[in-house]
Amino acid sequence: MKAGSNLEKMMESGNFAVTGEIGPPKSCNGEIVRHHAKMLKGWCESFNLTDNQTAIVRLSSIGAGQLLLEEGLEPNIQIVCRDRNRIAIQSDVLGASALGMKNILCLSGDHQKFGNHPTSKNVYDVDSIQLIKILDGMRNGYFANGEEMKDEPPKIYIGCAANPFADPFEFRVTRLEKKADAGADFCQTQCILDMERFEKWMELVRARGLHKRIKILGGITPMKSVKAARYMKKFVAGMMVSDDLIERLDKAEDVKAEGVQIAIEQIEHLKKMEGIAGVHIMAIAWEEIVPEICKRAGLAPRPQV
Amino acid sequence: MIIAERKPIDEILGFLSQHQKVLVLGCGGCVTVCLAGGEKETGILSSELAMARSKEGRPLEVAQKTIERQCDFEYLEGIRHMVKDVDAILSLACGIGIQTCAEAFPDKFVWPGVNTKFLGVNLNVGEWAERCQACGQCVLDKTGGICPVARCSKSIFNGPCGGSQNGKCEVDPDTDCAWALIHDRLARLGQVESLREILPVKDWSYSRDGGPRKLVREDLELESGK
Amino acid sequence: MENNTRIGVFFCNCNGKITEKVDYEEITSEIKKLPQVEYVRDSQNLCAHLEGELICKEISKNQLNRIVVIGCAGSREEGFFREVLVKAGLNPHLLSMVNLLGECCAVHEKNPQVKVKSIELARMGVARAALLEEVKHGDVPVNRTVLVIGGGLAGMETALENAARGFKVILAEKEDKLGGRLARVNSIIGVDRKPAELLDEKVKAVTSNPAIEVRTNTRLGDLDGNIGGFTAWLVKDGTETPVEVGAIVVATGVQTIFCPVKYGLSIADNVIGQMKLERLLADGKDFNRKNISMIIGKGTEAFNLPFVIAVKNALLLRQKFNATVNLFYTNIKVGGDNWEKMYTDARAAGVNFFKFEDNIEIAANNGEIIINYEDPFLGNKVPGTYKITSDYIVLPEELVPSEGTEELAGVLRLELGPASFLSIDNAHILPEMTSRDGIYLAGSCQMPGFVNEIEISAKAVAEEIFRKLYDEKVSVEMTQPYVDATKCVVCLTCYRCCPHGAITIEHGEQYENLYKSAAVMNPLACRKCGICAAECPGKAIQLPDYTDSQILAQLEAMEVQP
Amino acid sequence: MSTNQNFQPKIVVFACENSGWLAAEHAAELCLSYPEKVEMIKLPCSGKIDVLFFMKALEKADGTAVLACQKENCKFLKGNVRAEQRVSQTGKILKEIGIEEERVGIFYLAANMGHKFTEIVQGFYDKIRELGPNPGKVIK
Repeated sequence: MKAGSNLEKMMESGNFAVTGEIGPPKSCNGEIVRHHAKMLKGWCESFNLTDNQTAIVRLSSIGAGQLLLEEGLEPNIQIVCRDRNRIAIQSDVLGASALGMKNILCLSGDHQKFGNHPTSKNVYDVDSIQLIKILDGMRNGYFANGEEMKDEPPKIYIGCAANPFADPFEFRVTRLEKKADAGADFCQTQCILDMERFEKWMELVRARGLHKRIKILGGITPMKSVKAARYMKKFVAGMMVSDDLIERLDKAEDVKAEGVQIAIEQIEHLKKMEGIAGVHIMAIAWEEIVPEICKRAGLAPRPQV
Repeated sequence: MIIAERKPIDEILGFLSQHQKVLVLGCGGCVTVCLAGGEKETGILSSELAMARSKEGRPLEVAQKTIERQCDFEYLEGIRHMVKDVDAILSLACGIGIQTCAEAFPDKFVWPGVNTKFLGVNLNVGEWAERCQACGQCVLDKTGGICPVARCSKSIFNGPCGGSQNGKCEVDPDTDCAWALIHDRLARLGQVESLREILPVKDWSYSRDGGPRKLVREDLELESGK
Repeated sequence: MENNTRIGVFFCNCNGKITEKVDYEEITSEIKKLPQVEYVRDSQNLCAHLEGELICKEISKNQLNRIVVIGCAGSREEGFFREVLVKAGLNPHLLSMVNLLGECCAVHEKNPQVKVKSIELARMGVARAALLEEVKHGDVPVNRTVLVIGGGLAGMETALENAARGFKVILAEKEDKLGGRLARVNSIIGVDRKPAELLDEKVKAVTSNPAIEVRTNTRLGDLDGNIGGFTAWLVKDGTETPVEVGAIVVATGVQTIFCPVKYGLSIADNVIGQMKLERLLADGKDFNRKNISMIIGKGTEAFNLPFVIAVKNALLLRQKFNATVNLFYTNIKVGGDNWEKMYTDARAAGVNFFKFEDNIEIAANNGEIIINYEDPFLGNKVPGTYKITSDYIVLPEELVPSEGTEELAGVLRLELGPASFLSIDNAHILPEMTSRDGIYLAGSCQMPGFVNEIEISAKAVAEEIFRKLYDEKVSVEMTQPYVDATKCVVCLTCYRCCPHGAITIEHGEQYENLYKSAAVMNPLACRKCGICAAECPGKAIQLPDYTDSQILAQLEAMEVQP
Repeated sequence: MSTNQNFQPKIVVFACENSGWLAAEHAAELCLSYPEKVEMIKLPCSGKIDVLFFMKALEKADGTAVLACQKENCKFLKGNVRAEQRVSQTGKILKEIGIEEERVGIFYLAANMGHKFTEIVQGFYDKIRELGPNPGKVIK
């Protein structure tokens, strides 16, 4: 055990893991986080806390992580490279670890151009892969500069993201390999809205044996409307939405129910797919649907390990 | 090449509002090449300023001159007599030239006439693109001759990030994804395997982050320290 | 400005046409006040022959070195006075003409403002005169080898015409033998010769001509330089070899693409193109008493060639095989040598012409062609769809520039014209000329053309080349823009914007700047538009007779009123 | 702006010697009149016009224009297109200092259009007259 988190235990013991996601509010109102925490408690092993997602200022992921701990949930702290240099990041990692947070997910971060402070300066002192490497070094007792820690090193289960839908396609697998090389333990993928492409990617992943080196959680996002699906297909870079999926939503009488149904079918499909260690459910602004999806997809109750 | 763009006229008129006589000073270096501050632009701006101030009823006497380069003190020496007669200098040189000018004429107002944009290449008449950030430690050997520091929106060293699609950057659909370019170029050269290597964190101390930089080549100096 | 500038002002009354509106005394008293004006006189009619001699005398007597003529300023008068200056030993460009008649006296009534304007015009002319510069002649050594690209009929004809004018010719053909597309046709419109015979004769003439070097399997890979001094990189079997040439002629022709899909048909024995028909005819196929339909439309009527070919073949089928020929057309285009007569002959011979607009349907099944169409002429009287059954349908091919034309244009730095052919649609220049002097077009690469036009085209090109490169050394008046190397930052702005590709960047110690380089305008390739001078960000380029200082001096001489 | 009936604007016309300049001569042959306060300067091509020439002209005059060959028919292919671009550049400069951009213009005509020439010049003159005096004139 590297960190001994629920998530780590679940996956290392070979169980199909489930992670969720909670977006911290654009205020210091911790009740919002607590509300979601209460609603989602027990449905997932661990919950991602986004780090100023889409470059919009929000309650910090570590702050929200503390609220989750208080509510008895396990946080998965996201850290992006956009806003902090290696000094600040390492300090935050030590702080988070001291508070008992065991999962940290390393990301590049959305460019500030899309956020609410487009005139800010970005940092990108290190990139996500370098960040993984720094964290891996830290848990082994070394700072990024090579200096040895005199005291207790942080215990971290290191996560990363992978986007099978961005280009160049083959290189996406190489990039996952680099993340595994850097020391990532698990990886959550971009939400799958084109299963065919995802399967192709997994084939390449398996061909290189990567699934044995890094736990892969497939990203699941239930679609709320056809418009959203079309928008993602057309305007979100690095996002692919299959025509079948759009057609299904288009033909459905109850689009939301169909979206949930598709998500459930995807989970069932992923359960059977070789090399998939779990799912990561991102119900953006639709957190209340998570229990239903988990229930119907046979993910509840969560096993105890 | 340094790429610059003339400042909005209102800003310039604001700088000069207190003056009656100015020298519009062009530069024959980069800003001539990038069509921002050569002799022609100097002439046009001089005329524009004179007309704008005439219109306000507060005539401005405008002298104009374009010198070889404003980033060399010796060239600035040559216009000392002109500078003597004016209240202020409006420099159309890049940030370097403007500062050199200010240093050469400590008693004169020296106003910037252009915004220095970036170090770049001329793609087409009227179109320029950034290519270098002068980070002080070139990595082009590892990235197929395409700079991730200057050309990747996130300056990442192990790209492309998840926002790369169809070879374009998520930040702007008109901008090439630098890492897609790097990948394709190395693939063409049969070197794509080299991208498996994790490029280590960059030493930014060679960049501006290490404080204002200075280059001293003792082999070229006659007396050390001078 | 030189210190010894001495301006002489000659005022012409134009037989009273000028003094009828303005007062000579008033103008001269103003002019005499201007600096450097050393001499002023008037005349009833300056362009009279004797006046010329008088001006000559006054120039030398008063040591005048800039001349202002105030009167009229037509090109005839300008020529006359320039000659006078030459006779007086002055450079003809030291002349400033003021069009007092045209800009003032002929267009305004006599009033106080005319007086003001006449003085202003005179001041402007004098201001310009003070800044005039000499323009010298220069001898430019030129290479008298011509590269002809394309070994079809047009290329061979051009090679022969150039050789006949004393040029060495390199004839580059991308295929393994000369001949081009003409070898594929049965008969030539307007030429009473068999294509094969004609080609044989030309190939023999070309290959036996010692001045012509034929290079097959060869294409142009790259090009440097300018008229009189091109370096052309010829590619053969993947190897590039440079050749030095003075001019280049493109004769790459046209290609045809058979596209029956456009008419809702697919290729079949009885669905053929005009080129296929030509080959069948040449092979001696029997069309005796057959019913044959032809069609011209769907964009192919853009050129008149497809129509004329159809009429030619219709007439031939009618006369030779007594076939029934139906020609469906959207537009009759028979402009050209005798084509009108061929068309009336075809009508007289019984070829059926049917006009259609959009409503035509052609179906091919079981060896039978069925055409249903609506006749716009009959439509008013006998409306309905007409049906015609035929044995063959002959379609026109698409005419497009031959393969590689776009790449070639890139190498030659030419822009493609209408329908991607090379000719530029511009009334100011010959169709054989391009935007670059030294690069010419012959034959169908300009625009699909006729065989009997090729000879004219080839002659025009050869004459144009001869006019420019008449000797090993040609004398030119150096009116091209000149560059102040101390101001040139070799930014390439001029190189990029010159419409004639006349600018190169030259290097050498004589260029006194950081780069030891400067933009240089080729005197033979430059057409003196001055675009480069206007674009130069360093104001390093000046066009003789139109320098910035000369133009700004005219503005400076104007009065300003609040 | 100014409605001063006595205002007579001064106009500087740059003319391409392949079209506008010859059209002016044609107008003179036909004795077609136009306002006196119009001055012409000859250019080898409208593409020789320079933003600086326009600006210098407007330091003295109330309006300035360039006469170019008909579109698509520039002897030098793109000269008139460049001229058009420079007219809009100048217009932009004028606008940014609060001077009407209509004070600079481009007109297309052919050498044999004497009538068109006077029409253009008169039209432009009238327009500038309506605009009133150029407030940016520089009096030294």
